Amino acid sequence: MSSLFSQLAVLGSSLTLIFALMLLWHRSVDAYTTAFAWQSVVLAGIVAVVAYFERDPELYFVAAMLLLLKGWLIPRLLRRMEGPFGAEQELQPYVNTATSLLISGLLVLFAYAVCRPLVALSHLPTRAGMPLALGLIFVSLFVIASRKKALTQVIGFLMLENGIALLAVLGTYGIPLVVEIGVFLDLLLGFMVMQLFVYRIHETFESLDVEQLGRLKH
Amino acid sequence: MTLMGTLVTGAIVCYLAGALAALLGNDRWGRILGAWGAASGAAISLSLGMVALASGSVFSAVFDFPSLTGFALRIDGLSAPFLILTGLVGAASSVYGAGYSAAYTGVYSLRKLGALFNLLLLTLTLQVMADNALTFLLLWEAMSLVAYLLVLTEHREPATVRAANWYLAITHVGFAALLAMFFLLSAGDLSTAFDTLRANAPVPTQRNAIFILALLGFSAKAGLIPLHVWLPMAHPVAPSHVSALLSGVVIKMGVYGFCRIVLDLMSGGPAWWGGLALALGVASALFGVLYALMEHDLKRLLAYHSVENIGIIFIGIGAGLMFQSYGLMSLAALGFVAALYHTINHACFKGLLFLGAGSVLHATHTRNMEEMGGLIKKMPRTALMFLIGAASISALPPLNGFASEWLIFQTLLGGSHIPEPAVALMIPIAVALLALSGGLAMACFVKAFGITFLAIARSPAAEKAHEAPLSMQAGMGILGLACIGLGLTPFFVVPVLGRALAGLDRLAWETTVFSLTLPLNTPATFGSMSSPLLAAGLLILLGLIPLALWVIGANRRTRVGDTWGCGRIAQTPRMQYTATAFAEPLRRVFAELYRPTKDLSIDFHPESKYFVQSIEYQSEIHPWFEKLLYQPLIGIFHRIADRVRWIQAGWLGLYLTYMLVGLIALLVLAWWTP
Amino acid sequence: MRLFSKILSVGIVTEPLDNGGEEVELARQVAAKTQKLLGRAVGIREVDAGSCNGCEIEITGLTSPIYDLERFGLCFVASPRHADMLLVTGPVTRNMEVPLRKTYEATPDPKLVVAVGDCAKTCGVFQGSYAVVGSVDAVIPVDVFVHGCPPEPSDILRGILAALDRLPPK
Amino acid sequence: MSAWFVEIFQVVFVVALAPGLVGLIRWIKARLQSRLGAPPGQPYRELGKLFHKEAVVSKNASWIFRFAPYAVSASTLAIAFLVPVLVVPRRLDMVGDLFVVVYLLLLGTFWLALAGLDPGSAFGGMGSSREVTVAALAEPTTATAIFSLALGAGSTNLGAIVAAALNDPWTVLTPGHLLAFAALFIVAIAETGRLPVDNPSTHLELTMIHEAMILEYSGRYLALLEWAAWLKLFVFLSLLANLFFPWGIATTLTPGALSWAIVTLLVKLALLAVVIAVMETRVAKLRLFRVPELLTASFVLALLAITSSFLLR
Repeated sequence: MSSLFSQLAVLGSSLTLIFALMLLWHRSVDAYTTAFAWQSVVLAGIVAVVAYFERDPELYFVAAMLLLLKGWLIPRLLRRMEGPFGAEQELQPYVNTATSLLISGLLVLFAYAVCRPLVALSHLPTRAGMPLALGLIFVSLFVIASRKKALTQVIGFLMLENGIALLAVLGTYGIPLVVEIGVFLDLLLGFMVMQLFVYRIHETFESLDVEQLGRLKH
Repeated sequence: MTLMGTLVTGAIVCYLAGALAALLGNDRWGRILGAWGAASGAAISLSLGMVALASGSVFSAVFDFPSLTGFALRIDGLSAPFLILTGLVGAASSVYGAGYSAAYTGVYSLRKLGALFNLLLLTLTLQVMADNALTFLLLWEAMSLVAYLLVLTEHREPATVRAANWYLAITHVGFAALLAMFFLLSAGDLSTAFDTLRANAPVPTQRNAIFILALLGFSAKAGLIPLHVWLPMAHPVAPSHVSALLSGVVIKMGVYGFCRIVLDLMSGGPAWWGGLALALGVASALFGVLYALMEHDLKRLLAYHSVENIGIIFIGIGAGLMFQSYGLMSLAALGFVAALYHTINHACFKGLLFLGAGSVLHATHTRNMEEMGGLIKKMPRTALMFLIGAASISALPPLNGFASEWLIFQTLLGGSHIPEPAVALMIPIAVALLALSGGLAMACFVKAFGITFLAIARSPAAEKAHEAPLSMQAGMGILGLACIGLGLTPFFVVPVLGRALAGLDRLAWETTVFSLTLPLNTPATFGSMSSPLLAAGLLILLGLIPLALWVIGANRRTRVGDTWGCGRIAQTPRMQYTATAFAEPLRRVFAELYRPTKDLSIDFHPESKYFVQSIEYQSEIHPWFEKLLYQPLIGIFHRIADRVRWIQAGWLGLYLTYMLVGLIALLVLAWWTP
Repeated sequence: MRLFSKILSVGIVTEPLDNGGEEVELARQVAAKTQKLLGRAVGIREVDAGSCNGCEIEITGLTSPIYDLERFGLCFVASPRHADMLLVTGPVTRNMEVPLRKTYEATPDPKLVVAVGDCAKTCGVFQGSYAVVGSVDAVIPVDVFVHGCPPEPSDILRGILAALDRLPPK
Repeated sequence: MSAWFVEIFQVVFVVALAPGLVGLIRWIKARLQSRLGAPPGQPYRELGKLFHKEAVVSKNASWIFRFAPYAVSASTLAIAFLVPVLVVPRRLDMVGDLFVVVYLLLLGTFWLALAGLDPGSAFGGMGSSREVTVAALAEPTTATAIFSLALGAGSTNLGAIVAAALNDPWTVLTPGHLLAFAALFIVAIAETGRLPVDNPSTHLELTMIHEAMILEYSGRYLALLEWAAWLKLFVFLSLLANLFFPWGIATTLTPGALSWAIVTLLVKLALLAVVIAVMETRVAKLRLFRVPELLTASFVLALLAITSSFLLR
């Protein structure tokens, strides 16, 4: 019973991580959006699994919120944002694809090493997924650091948020519902602000390449 | 006198007689007698090693003549494998050298070559017997100097001189490290017997210093990254039978020394020792093969592969040290056995490949692969031998390279038993990089064999190539047979090598008895492999397939036609894939590691830029980390040299004054210290 | 997903082949042994000996779902070494004479040659040009001619099958 | 005695069915392209035809060119002997483990690449160069995936790995297992020259990998090479099927268990054939220089597989 629980939790965490890795492999923002949407769906699934095994009805609500907001609404907004900018492609990232993949693999290894004492202390059946969640956070940060297009960075940020949520769910079975709702609102607001920024960047530079921001100095 | 004593004396006599004959004889007889001396000496070295392994007895002798005071020799289990590989490669390359060096007649001194060749074999044979620091260091220096002079054989080529100088510089950096190491180890008394040193363990901080110095000194000789730079320079310019000895045996002395000091005298250490050796080994394996891939000078390519294989050997040793520090003794034994096995194997196939490359050089007078091609039709036996060597070094079953690499893989798989997870997680990365270097080595040898021997000749020289003389074929044949034999008998070789290690008295092995059954079961019960059965199976299948074709009545007619080229009129060698083109995909894939320089210049027509007159494209690969590491060092030396130039005045009186001052200072020092 | 629903809704569109008009002409009798050997697996190498590419466009149609030559066990191959049949189009130009011969030589025996289009037989409008050597059978032996300028894909298919004696009954 | 008979039977079974599997994949692909397509038995007819045609050999080629088809098919057949297809435990397990299988594959690649260079054709050289590149870059993934499998089973012996998976059927669902499967699947695609790494039905020399090397071969040589390539695909797929989803494989030599093993194997292979056909319909061939990226991705998957197996051990 609890072994199935932990298997499912680890499986889900691995899947979320793989969706993050897809960001490094693909080049079109459309594929990024799809990856993010699926990642959020899996995340919602993990939350639902935790809710089922821990008999915590509040978490069902969180799962539904996740599904609605991140699995459907934000991807929809993202796709709509793509419209005015045309098909943006991440053609020349700072770090090339193969190296990025290797670096993220090493980041996950690092996450395992860092999490070692944490996992050893914990007794939760979900503990084995925690290194993967931390790895997801690292990989998302790496995406933000190594990619040039503003939209990629936005998605990287959203995945980072997913990673934090995953860590919270796996490590503490979720934070109180009020806080969770607050985070969701924050997220939505943050997304709006970023959307605004992306529009402004595009207006100013006719491109979403954040390298252009360097020109603001002059 | 015991059997081993007789053999030792016999070997020394043979080598000295060979050297003398080479010095005194004329070009023809000196060459042949010198080769005989070397070959018979090497055969005795080989049997010495075998006797030592078979009987398990220890030979030891201390010389007390006034001129040889403190000179001590001893043969034990660890010396034996190295004696065997010295004898094997030595015998093959001396037979080969008899024919090969004929080409030097009247161009370079054959006497010097023959005498030095004998001396090199002598120092190598004695090196592994050295039983105190003084003997070890003296022989070490003698071996380095003789090897230096041998590299200098073609001394009128500027590249040779440059390469020899690099070799001399790095080998002396290593020597300095070894000197310091032995001073620390023997607390100042260099003539202390190794047995005493084994008994007196130094304090831990000193041990660490000793380890670092030993690693530095021995890796300079072995050609481990980053001290490998001399290897691809010096090995290609030496005469080919000397290259075989340099790559096959001389660099193995680094491995021997490292094992002797770290395994035997200090009997292992903390885990980071093994980790460091492992990391350096992995780096050497990968970078060695990567640079080999980009190389189109056949002998340089082989030299870079020596860097790779030394890396693989150090992976085995490093993993063994790590396991030892965690108390996983049978895994540690497996690692050391695998490393020793690979050491012998590498000596055989690399010797063979260098001899093969020598035959090609002998026939075409070029080392540039882009000017070869089609040689398999002109020199079929050399091609077959080179093919055996290429398949062995690419670790293809059922040849010897595969047997030892398989063992190293199995050792590394045991890494999951290491209780420290952070360390254990490093092992899979080593496995992956080792596998990568294995795959790349295969790619590299498809290139080396395919471009050199297959298709159409790319230059008139290659068209006029001829088969090597019989003595050279015999030399290659010995090593070719050794490659096959060592590949088919791991079930025999592994226990024997295990016994060699069991001779090290302070290493407490749990399992040194390896099963003697036909399949090779590794002690940690990880996997099993049986190369004789595998070879038999492959041979049977090779016979069955034509039989099956005959049974189903397949059409056996063969018509010879042109190569298909989309109906073009004629084929020229320029239409073939070149070595550069062959390696191009990998160059692109690893562009971040190679960092090639690009230089593109286009000459436009003065009237319009749409008419191009000529396009020149140049792309070179310089090992950037060498630049990073060595450039500043060289700069510092230059600056120091500039500073102290005022000491030199070219006036004899001044130099005598320096000496006087130095003497007085020494005397004062001696007077002050009680 | 959209792709697969489309595939499902389209279904199989391959049209059955009937025994059509008089476009196919047997130039010589193919040995029964060859026909038996090549019967149901033929590799085809297309050689454009100098055509206007009209025939090529029709030949391209053979691989389409409508005509689908693979159902007869035919396929185009990348090298004459793998081929059993040469599909030659156009009048043979001077530049293509040697390559055509070389292709024929490079093809292992037994082999068939199907010449496609009027030009292959008569040189068409290029007849008498200084650049043209002649019809295909002036250079290599031809087994079947397929008439038409250009011939329909189904005629080409019938021509190929006629060489193999596998024409569908009338 | 009967154990040896089963060993032989297994190889005959594999060799006999290998062309059928390729025919099946081609047939499914044809159906997905709205075509009738050749019947699944077509590859057998092709082989029959090729065996009875003469062989044309380039005048520049040496014995390497003529020997390579035999070497390649012998090494592939040897793999067919080593891989557990129908039964575990096996008599031949001691002859070679998973590493031996991998290096036998490399042996085949080595000979094929040499044969590609031998006639001196530019196409052959191109094919060899690309083939060895892909083979070399697939090595780290393979080794790492083997490592993770060996961790679970405590052995690199194929029989032991399958037996371990049989004993504990739920390990199949562990992420380590699934990730290793994904990694090895990518390697299998790269090694057997399927889309998106190599297009098995291409006729454009510049995009070829495997096909470019055998462009010079004809007659019986070509038949042997084609058969060996199909055999490689069959063995790879049954290896994947049995290592990761060993359900149904016989553990005793009773006729009932054996026939059940055959049925389950055929079902598993048919499923994999459908997966491959659907995937080949869906994806386009990758640019040659994106292939290393794909292989890097597979390596990262294998690395993650190891880390999670370490953790769950």
